Amino acid sequence: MSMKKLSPYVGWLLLAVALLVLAPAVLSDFRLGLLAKYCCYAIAAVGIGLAWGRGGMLVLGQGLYFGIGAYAMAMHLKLADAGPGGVPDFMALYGDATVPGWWEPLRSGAFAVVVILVLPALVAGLLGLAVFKRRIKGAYFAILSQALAAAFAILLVGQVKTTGGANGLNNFQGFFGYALFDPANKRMLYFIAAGILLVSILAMAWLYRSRFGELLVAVRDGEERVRFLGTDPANVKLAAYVIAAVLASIGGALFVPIAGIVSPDDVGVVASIGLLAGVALGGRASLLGPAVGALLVGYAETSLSEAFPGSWSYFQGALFVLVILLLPGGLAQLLNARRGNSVSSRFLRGVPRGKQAQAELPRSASEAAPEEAAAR
Amino acid sequence: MTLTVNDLRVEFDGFVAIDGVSLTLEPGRLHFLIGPNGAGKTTLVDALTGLAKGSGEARYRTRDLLALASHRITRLGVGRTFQTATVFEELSVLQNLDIAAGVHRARWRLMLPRRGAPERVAEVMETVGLTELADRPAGVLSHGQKQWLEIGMLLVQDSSVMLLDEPVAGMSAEEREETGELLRRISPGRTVVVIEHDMDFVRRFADVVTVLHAGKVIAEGTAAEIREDAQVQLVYLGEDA
Amino acid sequence: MRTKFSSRILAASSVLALGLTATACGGAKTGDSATGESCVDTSGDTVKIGFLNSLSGTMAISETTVFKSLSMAAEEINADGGVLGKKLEIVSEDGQSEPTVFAEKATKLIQDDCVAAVFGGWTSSSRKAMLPVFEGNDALLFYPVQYEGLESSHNIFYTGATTNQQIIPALDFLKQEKKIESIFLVGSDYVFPRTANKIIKQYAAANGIEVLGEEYQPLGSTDFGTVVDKVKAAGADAVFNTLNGDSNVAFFKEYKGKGLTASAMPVLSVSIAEEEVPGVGVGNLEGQYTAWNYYQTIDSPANKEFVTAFKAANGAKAVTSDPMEAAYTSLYLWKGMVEKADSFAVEDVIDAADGVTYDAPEGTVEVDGENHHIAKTALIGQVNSEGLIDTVWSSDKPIEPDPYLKSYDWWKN
Amino acid sequence: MDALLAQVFTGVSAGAVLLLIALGLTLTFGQMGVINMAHGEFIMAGAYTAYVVSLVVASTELSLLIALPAGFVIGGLLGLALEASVLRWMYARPLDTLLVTYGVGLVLQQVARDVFGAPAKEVPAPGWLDGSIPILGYDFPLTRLFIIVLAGLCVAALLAVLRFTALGRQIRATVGNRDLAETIGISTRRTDRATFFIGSGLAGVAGVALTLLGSTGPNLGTSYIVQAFLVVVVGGIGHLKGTIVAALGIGLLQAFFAHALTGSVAQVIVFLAIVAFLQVRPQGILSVRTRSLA
Repeated sequence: MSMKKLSPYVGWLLLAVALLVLAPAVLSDFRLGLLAKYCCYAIAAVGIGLAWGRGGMLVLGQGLYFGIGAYAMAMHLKLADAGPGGVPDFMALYGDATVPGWWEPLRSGAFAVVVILVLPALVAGLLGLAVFKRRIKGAYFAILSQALAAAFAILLVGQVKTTGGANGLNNFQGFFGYALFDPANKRMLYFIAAGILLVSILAMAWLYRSRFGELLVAVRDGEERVRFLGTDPANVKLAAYVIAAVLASIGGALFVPIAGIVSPDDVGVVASIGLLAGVALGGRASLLGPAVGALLVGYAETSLSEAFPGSWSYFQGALFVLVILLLPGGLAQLLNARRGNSVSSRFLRGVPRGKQAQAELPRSASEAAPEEAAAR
Repeated sequence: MTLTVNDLRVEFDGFVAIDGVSLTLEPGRLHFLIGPNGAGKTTLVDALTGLAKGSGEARYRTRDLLALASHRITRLGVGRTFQTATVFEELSVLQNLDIAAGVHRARWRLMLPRRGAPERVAEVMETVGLTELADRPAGVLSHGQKQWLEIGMLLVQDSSVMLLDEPVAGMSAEEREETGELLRRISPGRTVVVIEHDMDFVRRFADVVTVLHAGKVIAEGTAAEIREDAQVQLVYLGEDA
Repeated sequence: MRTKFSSRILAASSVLALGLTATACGGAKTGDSATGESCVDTSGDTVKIGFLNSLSGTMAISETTVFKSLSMAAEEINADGGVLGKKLEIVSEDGQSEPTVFAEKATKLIQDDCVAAVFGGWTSSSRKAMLPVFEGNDALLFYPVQYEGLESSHNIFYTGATTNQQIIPALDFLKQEKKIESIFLVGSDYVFPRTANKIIKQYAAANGIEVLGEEYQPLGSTDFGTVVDKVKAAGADAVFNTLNGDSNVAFFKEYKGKGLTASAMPVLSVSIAEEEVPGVGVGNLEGQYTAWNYYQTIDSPANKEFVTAFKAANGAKAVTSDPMEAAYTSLYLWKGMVEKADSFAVEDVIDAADGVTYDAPEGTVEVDGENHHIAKTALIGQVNSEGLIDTVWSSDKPIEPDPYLKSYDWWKN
Repeated sequence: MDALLAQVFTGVSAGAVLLLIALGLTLTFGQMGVINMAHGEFIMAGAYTAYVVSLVVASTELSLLIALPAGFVIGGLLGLALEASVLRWMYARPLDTLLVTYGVGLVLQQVARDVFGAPAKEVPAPGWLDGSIPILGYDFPLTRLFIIVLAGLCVAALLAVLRFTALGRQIRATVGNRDLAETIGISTRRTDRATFFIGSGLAGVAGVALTLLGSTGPNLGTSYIVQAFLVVVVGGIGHLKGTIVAALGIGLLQAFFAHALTGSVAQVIVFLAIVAFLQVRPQGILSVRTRSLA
């Protein structure tokens, strides 16, 4: 086996050791809890890596799926706390103390897990089908997905009686029977989050090596060309988008017991773009980049905002500008360059302006064609 | 399998690019499509592969190509290449061909990694002479090699109709010769249609030549017949000379 | 070879997953009781306290000023010898206007910094987010802003007004002084306005006031064309305004633009204080009413001192407002509790809280040991031409806090 | 009938606001392919320009009229700086410009917070915009009317520049076919800069106008940017006419739903309607070039 093939697994093992052995040994309960939270973001980031890095779809609205998972979990936890037939505390406070019908099924933990896994797939599937089959892509797709995240957050805020509104849902006592105040259980949650993160990276490694992974890159670099090879690129993109949505949902679901709260602020436009920061930093198209980047950004945000309150905006802004401008391949690009096997990616390196501008700046065939005809 | 085009018209915002073209494209022959700039050659291929909307009929294996989406046309066995060779530059030659070969694979097998080169892919790499370069990213290939790779992609798909848009443009004389030979080798049993400007090349390899001008077929026949055609001479002299 | 390697990793990770599930069995089950233990260090000659305000994000507009008055109070206390002889050491965290961040930073202040008490929060969502953190860790929070009531926590002291100290007096004022027979409700779409309006509607039903409309706009919305059209068409005697932040600016500009005036259809606002007036524009607000428990114009020695000190620290143009005053007061109240208890321990402080008083700029306030709110005097004010607010009506004496409105028979939650 | 009239007026004036904020984007996004998320912060910069002008110019009657061109210049200069420092390296990666400019926007917001302070600033409206005039029995606020007129003027000015000036011809040529434009001697670099200057300048003008309606604070831009992009997307790319129709359409839709339901639900419905609309007419979205698919 060549060094190049091996290196992702070496990286994975290092990450596994750091997360499962090192971190629990050296971090305080509080810091470990924060790391658990970053792991949740990282799980969503792994999916973004697939959709954005490998698939070229700038998913600006992953907060929508993060939110679906988070709210499904939060609703279940609130109902479980309330006990059989009970009413969650906030409903008594803001509403008429009855549980709405669409909450009821979530009393079952198993059903909640099914919702967390299936609902984002359904939503992403339907949306993706509509969008990709209509060949809506590039900036249009990005803006649409962002608008959906915005709409979702507004919707949540407006439904005070059933979603807690801007307050969101919080004050959870237990997690599937385990008390959340107990530090031992919080550690368990950390291990679950870190474990799922590592497993999802492995799953990604498999996907990247599969024919699907190759096809996805082909779709990213030449969507139309793939069409003429007999494959509808919409289906390929759809699959990647659905997987990314499910991962975001899992991250969101774990986020709830770990952070102890979910609010519309965690799912809106700003939160959605925040998820991208780590992916960009780590390297969107690399295997470990998105996860490691998300962990780094989470850590940086916490420590910078502790050291210099109010300055995080500057740092996040600068991060976006510098990384995307100068290091589009993220930190992974640096590593690759050092090892001398830099992938010459047209996607990242850029192509002559005219070409890409047209590919990304779509005009209808009917408009473009006369110019073509005239130029012939 | 014969591809029959009947009264094909393509219009863009009032500009008529193809104006009632009827053609019969039969297998086993190297069919060349020539004509001055703007004659509608590429548009014709676009219309047959679902890239441009056309009216009329293009019948192939009982289906009307004009009513099908691009990927379905490909799955029916009608493949094309592009004037500017369009390959996946970041993927290797092998991966490029393997993706093209995907047409014949069951969907679920997408989830499995590829192991080595599938037999058909290896065979085609040999045919188009790219075996040595199998693991190189397609982006580093020369212009000619990219064109061969594109033709190879059609071959692994077993396309029975191949529409090639200026495959030898920008090639050296030697590469042209090789490409011509390659086209000869693959034409038996298939319909190969080549858009070309270079008359020497056309003369050397064409079985049938169709001349397009201003969206209409103005002549059809062997290369020699075409050369003698008064209307063709007028068009070419009027445009080029 | 390649497959072998990755399958080994898969095997390893599944073993790992099993191990994880196994470790889980040791943890406490739901229903067991929490055991918060404090790590507050009082052995040195300083004691740490935490300030948790949004210094970035949308709420920074308001919360920065709270941070400033808290800092001023801390400096004064330190200059005066500290609390129980120990100087206050401030740990400040940025809540970033997000409830999730408030929860995280509160945990940090309690568990990592081991502060004796935390002061801050503004929005209902930030308080709700922090509540389980303080209860779970058995720590102390002082929350300085008027809010929607219906809450009391063992671990939180509320030094702003609850509804019966602000909203209900405001309604009394409208009914008794302005003789209104109908009212229109305008608010931002979140918990405080919705809860406030729920109370207002029940009050109105019990007092023969007709509610002619109830409109909510998304937080941060600046499009009030439709809302003001509806207000105007309804023609109520007064408007009760629970809009938050930037929305006030757009609302009042639209209100004035459509020819509505304070004399014909007064607006009573519960979220506009002195510091918000310049942003909305004095011209747009002059003559409109507000309901609070403190105004900069209060004529008392304690307030003169407070205003002078605040201007000295933050410039002559700085104004003081109710939440700032309540925050300032909260630190002194905590000091009073600690000194009464002669201990920094959370339970001792809570036990000593009942009856602690402080001569605040707003007047004398007293802590209610049962519901952890404080008795405050309600003041209705009117915006004057200088952008300050003059008191036009007062409850005359402090109103006992009643967060659950138990003493009002018209109220049913 | 009165209620309907009110909704139409409110919708039109909301549409005019959308048009003002989206106009600059139609140029930079529609014609150059740059997705400038900092456009919102350019709007904010325009609003702060109005604030600063109102401090310097004693007469409130005049300050607005001075602020409008000043806002244009400030917005334009910010746009130029952004183009020259960052975007010019990124034309090949239009999708990435979204994140870069988002970062720039974050920084600008925090700068505004540090320079002007977090609390909102008041920009006094001139006396001649006080009050309202009755139109068909509906009291139309003069500020709203002013914004509708201003939006109209901006559209007219932009059209005039594109149609009748040398610069406009260069912009159109560059947009139409960059390579061809270069070969006939147009400096596409200069044209890019000019386009960006005008597009960003329009954001500045929008910012000045918005001080008449809302508050002037660091978050001013964020509340408008998503809507602005939606207008451009719905309007179809690079189509001025489409943008106008889209802005008015969305404004009216929002007004009708806000009247019938609540503001929050109206926003959600409008978002969903836009997604649905693009299903039916993704025009300008289908892009295929035939010779090469790169």
